[in-house]
Amino acid sequence: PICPNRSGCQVSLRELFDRAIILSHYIHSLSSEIFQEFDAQYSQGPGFFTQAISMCHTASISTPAGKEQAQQIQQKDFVILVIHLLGSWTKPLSHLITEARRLPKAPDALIAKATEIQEQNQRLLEGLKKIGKLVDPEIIDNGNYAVWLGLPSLQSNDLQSLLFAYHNLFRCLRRDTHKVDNYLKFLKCQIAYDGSC
Amino acid sequence: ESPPGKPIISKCRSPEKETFTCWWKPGTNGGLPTNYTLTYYKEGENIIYECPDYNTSGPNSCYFNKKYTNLWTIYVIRVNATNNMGSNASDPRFVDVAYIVEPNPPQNISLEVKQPEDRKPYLWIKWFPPALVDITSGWLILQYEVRLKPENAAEWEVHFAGQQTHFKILSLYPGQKYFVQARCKPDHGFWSKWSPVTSIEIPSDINMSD
Amino acid sequence: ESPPGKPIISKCRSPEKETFTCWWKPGTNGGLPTNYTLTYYKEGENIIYECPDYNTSGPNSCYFNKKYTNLWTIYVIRVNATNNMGSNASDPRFVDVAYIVEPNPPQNISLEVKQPEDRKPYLWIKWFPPALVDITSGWLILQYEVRLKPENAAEWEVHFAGQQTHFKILSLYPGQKYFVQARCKPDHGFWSKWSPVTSIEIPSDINMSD
Repeated sequence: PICPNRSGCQVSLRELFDRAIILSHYIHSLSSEIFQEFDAQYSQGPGFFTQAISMCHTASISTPAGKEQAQQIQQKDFVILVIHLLGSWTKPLSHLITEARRLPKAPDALIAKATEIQEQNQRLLEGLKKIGKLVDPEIIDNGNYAVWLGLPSLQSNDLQSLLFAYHNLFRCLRRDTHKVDNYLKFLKCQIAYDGSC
Repeated sequence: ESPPGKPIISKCRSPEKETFTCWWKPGTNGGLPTNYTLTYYKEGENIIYECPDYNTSGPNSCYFNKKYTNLWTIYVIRVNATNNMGSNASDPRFVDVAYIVEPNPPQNISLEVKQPEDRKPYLWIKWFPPALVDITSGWLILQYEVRLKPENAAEWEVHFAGQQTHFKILSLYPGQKYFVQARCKPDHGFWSKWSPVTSIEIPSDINMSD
Repeated sequence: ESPPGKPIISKCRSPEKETFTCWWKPGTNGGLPTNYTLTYYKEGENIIYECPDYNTSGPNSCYFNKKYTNLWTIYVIRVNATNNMGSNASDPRFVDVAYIVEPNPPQNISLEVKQPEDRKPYLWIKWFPPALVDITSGWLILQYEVRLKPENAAEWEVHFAGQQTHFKILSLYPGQKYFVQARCKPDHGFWSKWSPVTSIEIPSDINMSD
């Protein structure tokens, strides 16, 4: 029997990264769409949501602000960081999917897209853990995710507070999925292409 | 009466990189009722699983739906034949879903002769990706080929269209009937079959010179 | 004489996801020498900073170099106009640096008609990424589009080239002069402007049919 790829019977690190990046790119595109669609559907005038900006629950995960900072981080720590960032969205997304039915104007398209993001996130998380094992066997996902305490705000009876909560959640989702996508594309070049794609 | 012959895993195919099916050819049955099971493990694990669905893809097959299809690992698959006299296992088959993609053909091919004022007429060919394939996520990127030939010609003229779902044919014979087909292929993987033939008659009065 | 008019922050842009610049349009100066300062604070902080560099990007601009650029935070930016009669501040501009990336156009486009023995001739287009952009680290990933049209044609024919820095055009009109341009876009961001036009004349004697 011939193994599909010559490097032995496993999917190569380069291929794992390529597949992960297809998913991370897609997840971020969906997250951007859901953020814009929510804004278009629920904003009540220009600047309505600017007062909604507040800290993301993942702010506790320190992430590199630019390329030079990214180049200072150990690859193993960077992979763990990405796993934690992505893993921190499992809980909020599943609650969002259940609670979003409360939103006015039948947000079925929104819920469908959030469900697709949740599914792809889980798929990507599985892949990142596989990548982690190949990068450094010591990398284990200890489930040390950022704590999310936003459920009560998704159940608020005050419409403005409810809309502000969802807006900020979608804004943070867009930002964090962009971070994951950006970091994976960077890590692929650093790890699987020896620093130069 | 004897133990069964060695089965052979003949083909594994994924139509859209989300699910896949493996088929096998039974060996001799040793003159006895013989039972077949497909078992597999995933590289990096040592749990042995059994085929989740022996029916969806027909006889002597195992279908792995989305839930059972893992994008990150290689499946090591065997088929085991067993009868009262003993059993016999196939050679292992190594499967990475990204490398066994053979899509269905493109669909809904449409043909039109366009006659722009400022340029020569051309045949405009358009088609759609195969059904049930998600190409928006970027997970499956399809490339296309079209081929055409005049009705009585022996040979096809083949054109690679990249990821586009349309193509422009410049050199045409007025009054001729043309047959057209399209097929597609993922970045890693196999060409689909050619789509059914579509045909068009080029008007005799079109002016092919400048 | 009167206080200055209200300035407007007209554009903020990052060319390579590492630095960014904001430009503003002054309001009326009230007939007096008017001074402009740009101040900002970052999401989740309440420290007010002043623009670190008013010069690098030319008049009425503020340049944030790598040290001052955080890709993942919102900058709330205002421009303040002040003269002896008073001052006037612009509306705040919320800048999410990750979403203002607009690269410069690709450079050094080269065109060549290739005539391989066994296949049809084609136009080979090649280009380089914009200057001063690091695309090897993976921090910024660019995708490209090329467009071309015969000299007198009204419409451009646009082709998506993905991350490649070359493209092959198959259907060509012999003897025709073609104009070609390229542009680029980060994976999540805005298209650059089109590059300057490059042109090529397709030899009249090339044989386009098989």
